[in-house]
Amino acid sequence: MTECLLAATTWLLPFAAIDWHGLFFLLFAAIACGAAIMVVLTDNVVRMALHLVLSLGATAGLFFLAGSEFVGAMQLMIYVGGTLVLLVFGVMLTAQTQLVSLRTPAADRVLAGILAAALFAVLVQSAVSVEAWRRPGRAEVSAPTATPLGMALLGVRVDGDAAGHESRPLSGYLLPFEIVSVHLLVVLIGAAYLARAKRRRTPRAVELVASVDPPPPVQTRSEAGESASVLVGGGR
Amino acid sequence: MLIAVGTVSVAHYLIVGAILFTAGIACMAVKRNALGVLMGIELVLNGANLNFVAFGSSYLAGEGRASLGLDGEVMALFVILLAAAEAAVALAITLNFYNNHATVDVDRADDLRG
Amino acid sequence: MQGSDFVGQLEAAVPGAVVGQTMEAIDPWLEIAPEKLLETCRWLKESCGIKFDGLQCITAVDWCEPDPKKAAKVSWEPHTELVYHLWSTASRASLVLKTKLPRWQNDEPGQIPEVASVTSVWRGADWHEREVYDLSGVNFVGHPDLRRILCPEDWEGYPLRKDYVMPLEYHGMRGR
Amino acid sequence: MSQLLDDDQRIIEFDVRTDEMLVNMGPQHPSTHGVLRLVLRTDGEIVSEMEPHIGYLHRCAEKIGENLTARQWIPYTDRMDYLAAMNMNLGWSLAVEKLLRYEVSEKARHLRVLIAELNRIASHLVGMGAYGLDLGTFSPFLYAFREREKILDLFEEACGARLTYSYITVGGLTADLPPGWLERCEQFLDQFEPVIREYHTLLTTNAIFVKRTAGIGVLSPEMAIDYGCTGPVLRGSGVDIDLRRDGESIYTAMYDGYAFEVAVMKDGHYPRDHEYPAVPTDAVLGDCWHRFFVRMLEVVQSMDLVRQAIDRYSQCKGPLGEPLKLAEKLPAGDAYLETECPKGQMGFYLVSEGAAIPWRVRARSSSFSNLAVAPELCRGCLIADVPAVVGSLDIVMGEIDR
Amino acid sequence: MAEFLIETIGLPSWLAWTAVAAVAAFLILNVIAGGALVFIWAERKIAARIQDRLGPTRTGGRFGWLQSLADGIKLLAKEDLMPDGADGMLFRLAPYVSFCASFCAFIALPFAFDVVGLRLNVGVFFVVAVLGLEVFGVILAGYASASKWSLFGAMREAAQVVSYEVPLGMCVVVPVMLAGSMDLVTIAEKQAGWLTNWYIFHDPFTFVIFWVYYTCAVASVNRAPFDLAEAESELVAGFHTEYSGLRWSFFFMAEYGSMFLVSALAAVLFLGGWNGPVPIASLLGWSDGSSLSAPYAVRLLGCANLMGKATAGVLVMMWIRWTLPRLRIDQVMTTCLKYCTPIAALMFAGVMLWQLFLPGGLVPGSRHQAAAVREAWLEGRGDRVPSTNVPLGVVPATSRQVVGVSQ
Repeated sequence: MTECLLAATTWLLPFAAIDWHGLFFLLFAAIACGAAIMVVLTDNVVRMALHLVLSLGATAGLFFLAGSEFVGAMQLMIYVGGTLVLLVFGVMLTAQTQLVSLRTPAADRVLAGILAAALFAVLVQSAVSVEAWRRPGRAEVSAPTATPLGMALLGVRVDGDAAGHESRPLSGYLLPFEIVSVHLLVVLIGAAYLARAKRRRTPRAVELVASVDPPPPVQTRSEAGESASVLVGGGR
Repeated sequence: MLIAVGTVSVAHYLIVGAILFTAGIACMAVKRNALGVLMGIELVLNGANLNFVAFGSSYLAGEGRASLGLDGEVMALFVILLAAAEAAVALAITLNFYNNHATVDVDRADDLRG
Repeated sequence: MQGSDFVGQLEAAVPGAVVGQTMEAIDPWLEIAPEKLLETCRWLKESCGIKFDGLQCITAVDWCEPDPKKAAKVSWEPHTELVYHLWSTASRASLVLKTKLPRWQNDEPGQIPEVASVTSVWRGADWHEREVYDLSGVNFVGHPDLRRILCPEDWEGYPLRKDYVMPLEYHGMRGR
Repeated sequence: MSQLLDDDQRIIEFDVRTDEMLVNMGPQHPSTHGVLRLVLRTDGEIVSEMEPHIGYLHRCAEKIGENLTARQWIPYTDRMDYLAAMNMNLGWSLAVEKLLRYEVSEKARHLRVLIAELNRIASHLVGMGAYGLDLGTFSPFLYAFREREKILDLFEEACGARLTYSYITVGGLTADLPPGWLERCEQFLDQFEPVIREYHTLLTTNAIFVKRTAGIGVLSPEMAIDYGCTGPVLRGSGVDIDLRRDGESIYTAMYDGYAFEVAVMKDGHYPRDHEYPAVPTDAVLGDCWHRFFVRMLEVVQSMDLVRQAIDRYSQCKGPLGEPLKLAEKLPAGDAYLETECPKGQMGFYLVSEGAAIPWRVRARSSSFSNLAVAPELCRGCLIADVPAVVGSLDIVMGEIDR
Repeated sequence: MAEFLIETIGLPSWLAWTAVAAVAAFLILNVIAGGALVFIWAERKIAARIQDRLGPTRTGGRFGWLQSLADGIKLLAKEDLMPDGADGMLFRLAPYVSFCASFCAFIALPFAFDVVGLRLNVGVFFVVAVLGLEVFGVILAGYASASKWSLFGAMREAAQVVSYEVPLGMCVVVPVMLAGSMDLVTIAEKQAGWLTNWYIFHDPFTFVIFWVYYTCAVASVNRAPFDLAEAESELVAGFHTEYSGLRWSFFFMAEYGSMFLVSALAAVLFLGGWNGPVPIASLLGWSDGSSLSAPYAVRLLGCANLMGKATAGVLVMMWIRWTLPRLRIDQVMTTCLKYCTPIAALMFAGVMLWQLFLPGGLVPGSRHQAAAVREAWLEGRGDRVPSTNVPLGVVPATSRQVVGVSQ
């Protein structure tokens, strides 16, 4: 029974093994490029933001495919989760109805198109020219782990063999790591300064009350007695 | 556990990087909305990132070819970090500009004052 | 301080204010001249011996008998009466002031009578006066924001007047 | 170039211009109590100005009052503050009796106190539950209603209705209590005693509740008196006024011989505050927390009053006495009387020309003035504070719009 | 399982792997869908119990357990309307973005030793990153519904989730530091053994960090006292005011999915993942739970452990929701910036110092030699990832690669 099942499947699906890596690469590349082009084409700034999110998400997928998982996760978290949320906030704050879709005159668009096409041709020609880059990658490679990257950032290169030659010890990235963290701190403080609360909230009612003196001494029942018309003869 | 890297080679990554790069440039050139320009910058940076990772990837490194090794990944890491910082500052400037001129139209930002 | 002393003090402070007084009613009240009303209220709240700092209620009573047969037997002639109930939180004393206003300003229907607004004396009077304006048609001069409060903004007529006729339809809804 | 110059010239302030949004909350809003529309002018989260629009529930009960005799108008007073219908009936009956100079029998007087105070407990329970709902927690609402149902069962046995009773009427009450009612009422009070103490843990001492209400919507005593606020809103700001003790003689005569303390904070202390949770540190006198706490204390105060009323009522011998005829002729003249209802002082004013049908009927609603102060309290607060402030005023739209 | 398909049935290997992937995806989807169904019913029952009433009893059998099915059918039957001012594409896309974000974080979650969608080396980092994407769904929904109220809700929620990601990130780093690797499977493995091996009892700092993590998790999932986005008392229903029917149910599913995910993450990071309080597997003599030849019963026990802990976390969230009132937006922000972040930072420093001076942790003999990892790498062994599920590439040759377990 298994033989006929095997025959059926091979008859139905001729190729023996799918190159998964290639398939997923094409999928993510298609999404990334398609969304990037859509970003250029759409006028509605909110749609642009959405397409940008899709494009960067697909790029994160490409990073995973290329074996650098840490960079892929970092891209998802910092770039898409942080920077683009910031961008969308910016879009929300400024996207009043009349600003949502600003159209550029047709002349500039044509000019930009020509410029882009020329640039693209140059880049592709240079990408394809080097023969070494065209050969497919190594057949078997061990699954990636983040430890060498983590160690490298601490200044200890544990992936010596990857560099191929032992003569020159590889330098860790501790110094740039510290510089970037200080740099981010500076940017954080700068952004906080730019966005500081511009307008004091109108003084809360609490402060208003504090300035008012306590209530007048109210006589207790014994002196005041029930309320009665002041015009009645017995008024106090 | 071994991973066979099929027919995908560095060139494919470079082409995708190129597409992203040119889309970014075109976006910067075409858009009148300041935020559109910012998005163009993000695309350009991502194009560059893709190339870094492609060269640094142990999967795609053919025998005997000088691969960037870990440098590519770390470089991509720093680009992502600094792009976040850059976006924050760029947005702060754009919003302040919007606040003063009630518009983010790049063509209207012609006087240097304020 | 006898009731009459109080009225004496009031007259000394605001001459010509007290037009009439009724002591033996269940709630004795003073009748105040409309033009002296604001001055009296300010005196009552600020400088009078018993500080009337609480305005309980402002009511408009429409004295008018629509059908002619009963109108003949009635002892009063048609007018609108504003009743102010005041209260002193310190000494628990209450006071009722009444002012008589013509039903329509110099008697042409449609022109509502006018009186000074006491919102400057008691902030609470703001909504009470808007309700009296809305339902009984009395224009309070000096009111910060005199609009209808209970009926819709574009409602015509003053429902609590005796001679008020319910409109046939309002925005397509059948009245009667 | 519209540079936003702050009053301090040196610092050129600029702000991301978010234009003032006109946002309206209601009239179908889940948090406002009934059909109330609040128009908020907000700048981002901060409410710069709030304006309530009322009148959605306006039935012009006063115009109808000019075509009905005094006793026929009782059901209309039920529909004003439908959460405390008994107190409304009592207010109108006393006003008419004041005009008629009519004295009800001793037994009827005590029964009226008993029923009115029970209704006050029910009304405050709804106030507590609805306030929890405003601040986002759903459970206290159901606990409050569980206890309120028991009170409504007692009312149903007494007068057959659960919400709009028309039980207290001009000249006494429509019917005497069924046998065994007093024992059931006492059982309810005995089991309710520990429960109401437990309810303090639900909201009063809840850290987030305190954070949301302490120091919010502070009402100074002068502003309260000036705006004519009454009841728990006034007592929450420290003004010691309670008509059951300071009201007109005809009303305070009902409470003659009843020992009770007014639930107000006098020089830093509430009556018997050793039994209740302490006032949180950042609660300012006159804020939402104090208004809520005064209502919780009044529930306990009313329970004592009901117990005393039960003893006095059971000691009275003789019949309850019949209420006045349906079309009782009213003497010429006018009368105004305010009574202490759960939401505040509810005043009824009637003018009569000597006929059975009054010439003019006027109802002065407590929530009407309490709501008038809301725009003052909400200026400068956050959007999330608006339901907290409006909820603390415990308003009922039926009473405001009449 | 793939080998089984390849040898016995002789399917072409790629078809076998697609089948395996399909089964895995189906299982994970059911975990969420099934979880959502159970949690809908559980939420109603718990709310009822807290409010001293019965909750659904009549729908299906005695305890009303079909109630969630009834809700589902109602949602399906309801008409999916869209406000006319809405931006069509974004309006339709928002719920799916939100759902995909919370769904695809489940890939890296280990239910038992080898029962994991994809054993990512950067597992924790990946899950936290993907959780951050959920905010896009909300922003798009808020913006696309074109109504003032939903925009308010969306902005509030976005600000809250983005600001709570900071303390959440810090809390998540502590177990990573203890285990020496970001791989969720390694973290859970290192907590095997008795209850005392769990990271929550590792030292006082991690105990506090667990509670800070749980608060930030509740906030970043928009539940209970922090649910500003759909604060019904102020804004009518926050960002999903305009949604109804199936689209609304996707938002609902996303919320329950991420609630379950966040509690499961807490279980894996702090409460020993699939290791029960008592190491039954090793006590009963079955081979060490973490080796591959263990019978499936051990894996089943592992799954039960993790699901139990995660469900406990979700039930606590529901319990909190029905007892506490809602915080104001500025109070939520102050708790985040003034309380959660500083405490998380302090505890982070505390755990670092603790690692230096007491690497063995409170209970001597537990195996947390983070430093060991460094030596392993330096000697060239490296912590080869001992797992058989090949993430993406397919080994064309029939050679099987024997797995070396590095412990």
